[in-house]
Amino acid sequence: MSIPRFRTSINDYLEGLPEPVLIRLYYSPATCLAIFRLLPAMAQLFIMTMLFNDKPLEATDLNGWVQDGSTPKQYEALEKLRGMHLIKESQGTISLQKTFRAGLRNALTGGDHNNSFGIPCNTEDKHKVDIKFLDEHANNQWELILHFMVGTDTGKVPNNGVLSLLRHSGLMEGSAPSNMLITNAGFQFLLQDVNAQIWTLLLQYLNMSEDLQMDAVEVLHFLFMLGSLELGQDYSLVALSPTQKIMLDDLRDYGIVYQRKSSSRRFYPTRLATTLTSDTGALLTASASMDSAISQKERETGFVILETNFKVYAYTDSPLQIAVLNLFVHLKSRFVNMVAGQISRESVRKALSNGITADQIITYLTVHAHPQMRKSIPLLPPTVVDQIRLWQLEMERMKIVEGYLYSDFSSKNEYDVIAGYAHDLGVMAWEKPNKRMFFVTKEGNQQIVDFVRRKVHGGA
Amino acid sequence: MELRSTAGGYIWEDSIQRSWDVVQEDAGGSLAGVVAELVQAGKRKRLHYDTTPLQRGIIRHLILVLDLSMSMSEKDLRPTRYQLSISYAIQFVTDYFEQNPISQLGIIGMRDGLANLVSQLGGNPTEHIGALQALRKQEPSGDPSLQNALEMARGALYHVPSHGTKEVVIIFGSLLSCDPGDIHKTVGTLKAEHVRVRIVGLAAEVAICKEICRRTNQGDSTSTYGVILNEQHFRELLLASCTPPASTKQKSSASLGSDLMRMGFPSRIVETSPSFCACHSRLIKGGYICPRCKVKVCSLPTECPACGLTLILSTHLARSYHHLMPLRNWDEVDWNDAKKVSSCFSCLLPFPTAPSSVPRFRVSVSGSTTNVTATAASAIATGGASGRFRCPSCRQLFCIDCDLFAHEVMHNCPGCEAAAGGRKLSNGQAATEVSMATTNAYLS
Amino acid sequence: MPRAVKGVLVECDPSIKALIINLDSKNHNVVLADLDDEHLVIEERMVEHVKRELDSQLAENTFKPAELDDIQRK
Amino acid sequence: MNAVDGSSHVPQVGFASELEQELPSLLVLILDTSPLGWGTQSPPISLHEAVASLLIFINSHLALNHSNEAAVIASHTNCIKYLYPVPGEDYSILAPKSTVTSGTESSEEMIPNGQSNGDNGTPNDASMYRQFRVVNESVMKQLELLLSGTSTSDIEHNGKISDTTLISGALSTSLAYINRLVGGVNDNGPKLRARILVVSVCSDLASQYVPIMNCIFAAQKMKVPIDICKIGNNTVFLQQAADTTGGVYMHLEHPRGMIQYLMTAFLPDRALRKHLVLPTQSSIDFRAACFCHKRIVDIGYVCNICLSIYCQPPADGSCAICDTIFDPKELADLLKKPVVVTTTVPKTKTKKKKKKDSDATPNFTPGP
Repeated sequence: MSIPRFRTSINDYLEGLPEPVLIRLYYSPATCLAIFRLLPAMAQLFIMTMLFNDKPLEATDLNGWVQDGSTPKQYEALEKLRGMHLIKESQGTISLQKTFRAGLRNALTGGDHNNSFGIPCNTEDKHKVDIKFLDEHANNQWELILHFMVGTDTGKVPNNGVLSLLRHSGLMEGSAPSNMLITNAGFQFLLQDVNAQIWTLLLQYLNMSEDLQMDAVEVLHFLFMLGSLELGQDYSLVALSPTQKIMLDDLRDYGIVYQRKSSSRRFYPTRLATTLTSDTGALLTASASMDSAISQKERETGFVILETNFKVYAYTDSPLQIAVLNLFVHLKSRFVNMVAGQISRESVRKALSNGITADQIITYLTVHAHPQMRKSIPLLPPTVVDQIRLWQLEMERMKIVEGYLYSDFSSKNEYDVIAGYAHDLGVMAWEKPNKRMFFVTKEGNQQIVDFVRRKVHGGA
Repeated sequence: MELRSTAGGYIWEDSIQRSWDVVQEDAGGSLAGVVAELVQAGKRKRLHYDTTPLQRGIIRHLILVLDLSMSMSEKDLRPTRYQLSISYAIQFVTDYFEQNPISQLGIIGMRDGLANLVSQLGGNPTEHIGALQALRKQEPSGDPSLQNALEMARGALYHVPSHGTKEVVIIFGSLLSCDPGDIHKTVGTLKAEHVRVRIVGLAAEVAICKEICRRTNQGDSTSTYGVILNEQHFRELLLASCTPPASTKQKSSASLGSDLMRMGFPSRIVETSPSFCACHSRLIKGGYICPRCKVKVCSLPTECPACGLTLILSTHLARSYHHLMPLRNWDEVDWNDAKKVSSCFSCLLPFPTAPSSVPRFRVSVSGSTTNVTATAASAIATGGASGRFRCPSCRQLFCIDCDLFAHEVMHNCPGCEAAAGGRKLSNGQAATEVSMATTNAYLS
Repeated sequence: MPRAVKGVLVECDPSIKALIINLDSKNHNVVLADLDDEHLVIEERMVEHVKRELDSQLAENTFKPAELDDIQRK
Repeated sequence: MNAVDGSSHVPQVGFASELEQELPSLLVLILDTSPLGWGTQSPPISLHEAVASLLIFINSHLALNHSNEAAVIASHTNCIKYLYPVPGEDYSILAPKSTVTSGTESSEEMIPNGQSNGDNGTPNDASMYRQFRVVNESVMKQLELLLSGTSTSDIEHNGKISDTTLISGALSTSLAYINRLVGGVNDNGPKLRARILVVSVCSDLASQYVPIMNCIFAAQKMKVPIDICKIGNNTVFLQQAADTTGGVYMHLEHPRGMIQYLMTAFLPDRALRKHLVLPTQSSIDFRAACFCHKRIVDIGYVCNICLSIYCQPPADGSCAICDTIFDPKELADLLKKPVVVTTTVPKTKTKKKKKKDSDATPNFTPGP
């Protein structure tokens, strides 16, 4: 789950950046590498083909290389590359953006002298910390934030930086720590796994950094660098820019890096940092994230019993868990160690309208099922699962696609050519050949318009 | 079934052995080591291959007979005997053709006292699997008739040339057979025609089954008739029939069993426009051309639909070579020799480190189905399994998974292949000669 | 020369479509093109309005056992 | 407010994400390091140049996905050697600078952990991604050990330089490695997709036919494609390997441009290959050669015991390889031809001898 979501968000962010900013980003090989990893496989391949080829690539060669049925993928890949300003196109040839090309080459061959992969400290740390300590540190810091969000009384309040970030990102509302309340977006945030949560926060951080006059390029460089560091190694602050040093303070609050004290000349990335650009080896898997974020003990066992009559019994006293359950369960009674409630159409609809999907609910119930439930196969009563899905379907009575309706074609031939092109691009949303009308998505419209111009005007 | 215990009396006369008495904790008070060794012993059990390079009937003709009678609706196997048997039969077909690419298979079902042809004797696994899938939708009914099924199988195998083996494998879930005549006569004719019958019983041992197997396999009924203990055992018994049988009638002078087969090695063609294949009348691009009658077929191995020539690729022949040159079994290594090497030669898996002082107790499983506890008590020895296995020719150490993989899937010893001496050592001498000759031929 | 019209394609079942047509019948400012039984193109700025209206209309037509339950208890 | 709208959950038209592509892949690179292949035959690319290209290729493979893995095995003339990973070393956790944890035999070979800003231009720590650095350093280091550890006696065989390279051993080992990493260990289905790339400079070795075939079938069963990057002469065995397992066989016409070949043809993984038009082999010779005269035959006679192939039924009625005596009646059937008066071949000849001079034996081979 985490990766697609994170990809979309970070990709969207990157694509929204203007070209000069992007090109500045590409000066760092570490960033080039991280961005490269975010691309779809086909786009990666195109880049690799062009990377060590001095001549620009003929666009027609590319067409011959991709299987006929896979043109949409090719289109998607090229579109992505264009969006990130990674390729330059001229007269039917495609070449790689120079800075990026040099950056990625350096990343692969190790010919980089920008120290973009971090400088390890070469002196021994007197207060050396081990990986276990780092994991604990990361966990504690992150937990503190989550606990604060659901209002668990831990006696500690996160730093102001964290608070303003939470407020800024719309996860919580309220002006002072005492009256801050979690929002719907916040609840959705809680349902994500840790990696996705971190990226959600970091993206918000990026947005906020612009307001704070911080250079987005510097911030991104630092984030991507963090992703390429080694766990357990200490790194020197020497190569960091002033902006990045400021960032370090904030990241320390999130538990992404560890610094013994703010004046220390070295920092340790935690597992939260080193797994930023990866999808495996994360501290906590997506499924177990919630449990372990709250308590190590509960990670092993589930606590939710779901009956065929839609009744839910949850053996927990954790406010966070109860709050999460409350998202989609109509809770009725609470005991010392247990809450009971009922899944109803209204409760599920409420959750769905908050943007939580039926699958999320089902996954949550599956993951947290009480050991007693695990004896039965299938784990969850099918009636309930089906019904939750049906409720979601019921909510989705229509699908909408933004785009353009094409009509009034002068001839069957003209229609066929243009509709065929739209098909090849994979942007066709609806068509009716006998009425000579079709509908294309917003994203594909520009291509179609260009094509029509070329065809109609070029031909005429 | 062996009913005698080691003490000489019947098993039920022995004093009770409790499984929990023999399981020992290791030095740390944990059972993990013992459990791990049990798992390993289980894996190891399947490894006792006969590695003498026997002459084997590589060209096989086998009829699989399925019991489709009422007794198959029993639910002692999950989901039912019927469904499970079909699942395993499908697996059998896949494995059979994987191991015997130039062999033939047919399927017969027994229901309502009759024998029904499920699929014709043929070399195309997809056809058989399709026929078996179609069976899934039917229900078992009536009584089985062994005689009818055997007669039908005999008829199907009647025209088989003498160089091929004739085999029947029966999955039998009932305890009775509803026969129209004297089954002993049928067994007699089967024996005369060198048809070998193997039976997998799902319920209990039946005298007539034992008799059939004994008489058609030169008096050997222990390795050919088995009654299953559980699902896993069922699978093992059935899949054991995938290995080609050793030819037994070989040494009888100018034997009937061996001769030359005429075979075609077709060339592959690449076409720009599709054309019809002779075997399925489908429009396809490319295919293979029969060298004798120039007809196009779409897949190999097959028999040319026009002239009847067996068409194969040289790679198909190569697929059967490992039966002729089996890989030697590897020896278990005890702790005394084990310390020098710390990881598996081929997959780099770190070996368990030697126990510091107290040798761990070891549970070994011998024989196929002996219960673990009986042997465990006697096997508490000082040696102990070190998780290492040594190839006797190259002296390299391997882990259990590589052992299994090398013997069951790959049929190569990575260590021997990685030594300049090569293959000669790892397999029998006779086999080497074959391999040399073969390879020389391919290189010329 | 083909003509392109900006809009939002709505895919829905005929009943929902009927509701949308009904909405349109008041001011004729919603539907741009009625494509077939399950497809419509509507004005982009009216999308939210249509959704809101549909939601309320659908809510009216739903049987609510949960509420019933609560009422009975009271 | 979005209640009636399902489009947020539905993938956008034409932009359907394919999750299956997310499965990381394992690349096992088999490098033929035979001195004869690289040295005497003098291909237009040196081993070091090739290794440099290959390292970049491995880095690119690792760059595609964070979880991609790689292994490198050298197929040498007298042994095979893992260049990466090296047994007994733990790459997952950074070894502390001074303390070497592993007490194994290989500990003295421990890589000096990137601190060597070294003679062969090992890049310094900050300039290279950790995963790349670990692999590259290991490969360079181990390769050097391997080459420096090879003495003349190792590569000489009967006075001339051996042309052996243990491809079959390297293939067997890599399959065992793949078997461990892909299967067995994790029960939740495969977590990796594996493939093998062989960089080969030597020609086929007759003695390895059977083991290589066994490897091919094992790979086919495990759905592991074997790609072949061939420098120098073509090899039939490896062609068949690529064809049977669905891999790419490519003979480098301009080995100096190796990196481009690697990046274009060998980098895409299985999921992506579906969408690409990759180089195919137009013709592979599947026909068999008979054992008796080494003729290429399209209709042959096969011994049903040892599967040896003859272009015509052996004259003495027995198999030259396994000594099986064939059924005379059946033989006669096969031999039904217009009868030509022949002198019977004396049956006293020993099998071995007969095999050797069978070419010379004046059987009833019709003259031209």
